[in-house]
Amino acid sequence: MEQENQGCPEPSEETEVSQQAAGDGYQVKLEFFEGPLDLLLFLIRKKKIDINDIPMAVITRDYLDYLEKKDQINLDREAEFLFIASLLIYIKSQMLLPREQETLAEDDPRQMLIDRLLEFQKIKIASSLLREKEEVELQCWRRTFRPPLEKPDELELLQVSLFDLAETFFLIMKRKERENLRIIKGKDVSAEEKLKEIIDYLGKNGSMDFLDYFSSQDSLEEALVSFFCLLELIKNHLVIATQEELFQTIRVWLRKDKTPHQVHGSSHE
Amino acid sequence: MNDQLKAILEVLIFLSQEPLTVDKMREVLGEIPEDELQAVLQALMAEFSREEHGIQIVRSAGGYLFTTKPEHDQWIKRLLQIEKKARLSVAGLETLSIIAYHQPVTQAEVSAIRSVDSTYSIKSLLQKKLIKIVGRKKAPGNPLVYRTSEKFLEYFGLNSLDDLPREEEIAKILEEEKQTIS
Amino acid sequence: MNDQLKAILEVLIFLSQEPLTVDKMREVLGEIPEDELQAVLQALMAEFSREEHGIQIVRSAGGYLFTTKPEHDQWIKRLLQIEKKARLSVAGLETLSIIAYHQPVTQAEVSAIRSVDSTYSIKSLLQKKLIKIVGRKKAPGNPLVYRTSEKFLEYFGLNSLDDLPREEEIAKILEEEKQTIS
Repeated sequence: MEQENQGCPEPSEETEVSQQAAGDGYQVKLEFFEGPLDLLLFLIRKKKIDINDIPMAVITRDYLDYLEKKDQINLDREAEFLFIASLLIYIKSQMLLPREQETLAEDDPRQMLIDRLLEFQKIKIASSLLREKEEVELQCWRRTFRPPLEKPDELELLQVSLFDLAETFFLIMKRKERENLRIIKGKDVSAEEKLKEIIDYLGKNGSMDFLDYFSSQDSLEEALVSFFCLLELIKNHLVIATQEELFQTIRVWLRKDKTPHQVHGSSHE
Repeated sequence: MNDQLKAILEVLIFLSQEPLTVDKMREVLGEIPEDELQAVLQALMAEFSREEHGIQIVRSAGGYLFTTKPEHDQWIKRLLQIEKKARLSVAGLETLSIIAYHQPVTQAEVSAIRSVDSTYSIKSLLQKKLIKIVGRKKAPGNPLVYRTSEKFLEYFGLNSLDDLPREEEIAKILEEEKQTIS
Repeated sequence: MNDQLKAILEVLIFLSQEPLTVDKMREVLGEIPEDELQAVLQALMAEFSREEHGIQIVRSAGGYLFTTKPEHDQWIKRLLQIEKKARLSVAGLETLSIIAYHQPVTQAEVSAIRSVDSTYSIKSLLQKKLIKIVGRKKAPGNPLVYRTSEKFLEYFGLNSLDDLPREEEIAKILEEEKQTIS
């Protein structure tokens, strides 16, 4: 078996390392708390506390400390962090109130919080298990095209969902609105300039989100020209464009093995 | 025979949209003796030319490519026919969305909204039974009026037309577009 | 073994744009005894699982599908000159897990479980077609209700929702985590 390997060079170490770094990416990101429950679970784990018996005073204090530091929380989520802070304080105060009887388990003011944390913890684990599956699946590639068939026009048909239906309608209405308001601009856009602009952009940035690019164009004409340029580039095998489904972002890469001056070359190689 | 190389070439030919040239294989795999590469390619082609395989590797335009064997054409046609029934064209989807949200509606009204003559799309939706004719409008020419059908609800898994996402709901989902990077 | 049937199934699976279900095979081929069809499918999968093949037939979302084997990923990236494929964000994956385990579910319910507004994540999952709208809940405001889609199953290589990691599996990991802490 080992001898049989000779024909196939192993990938360079560099590739291996960069793949690993990519694989660990999401774990690093976990240090940054997306939401308040992430932070709470982190504190509970750090203090080695039993989730079913949370010392409210300690946890509330720790939680508020983190909120004051803020550098590790997602600031877009500040309101949500504050909401849970107020919930913690409320539970703490409930527990301080003198009671006539010994608290029964089901009366524990912490129960609601505990249930939420347990549920959330399950979701976190389910997420990480799905992440592992995603990892494997991303390495299994499928064909997104068919071999040459007799009637290629049949390829353009889509399988559509309710969301597509609603989105399509919404986009038509938007288009309609824009048509009515359209100001005719004098600017002439040449396909040649546009081609160059797209290739230059790809050369500099590696890839582009075509829908973003498309919608950033000044006029409808310019947008259309850029779209036809993209089709031209794909036809000439100068770029790779992927779009999983209709309306999803079209991601465009420059093919590194081709050079721009082939644009006007024949498409038959 | 080098099984691993054979497996890798199979993968590369499988995923390449254009016929995969020997130069391209070299570029991906690094230096491999010419005769070894040729031997493995021959073996791969021989393997798929066996009768128990329905797909084959052919040489075309200076490269290698997977195609289907011609003797299975009738089955391929049937598969495509069946897939076609379950799918819509972009024009069909546009037309259907307008009928769904504006019903009852005439062909002229649909065409006006799309800025494109929609006669053909409507015909095709009628054939797929996703829409139906429900009468005529009291207007010049008495044009036919269309509505979505029972099959439309079934196709999209809806209980009733009230379950269609409302415009403002879709707007809410779509308009937050460029706000955050998730 | 029925070689001709094997060849035809190979072609159909190869051509199908989505995982090909047994029902669809039947629709194309006409009546075939269940056990014969199953036997041929098994033989076909076994054939491509051999090491000399770089492509395989997997069961996905209730159907059969050709994919490349994971061990050849590095060569494919070199062929297509793609650095890496995009993965779901943490927020997206969390939201998707909640929808997977709690479906059918509303946006408000998802947000409550995460304690984080999930509108954007849901939007992004809808656009990726990993989830779908399946109607409305009979509750104040009649909110839209979501489920995971076929594509969700395909994306994670699941044959059906029964293949989702089970409660016991999750509980076991929780238990292990607890022990490493204390």
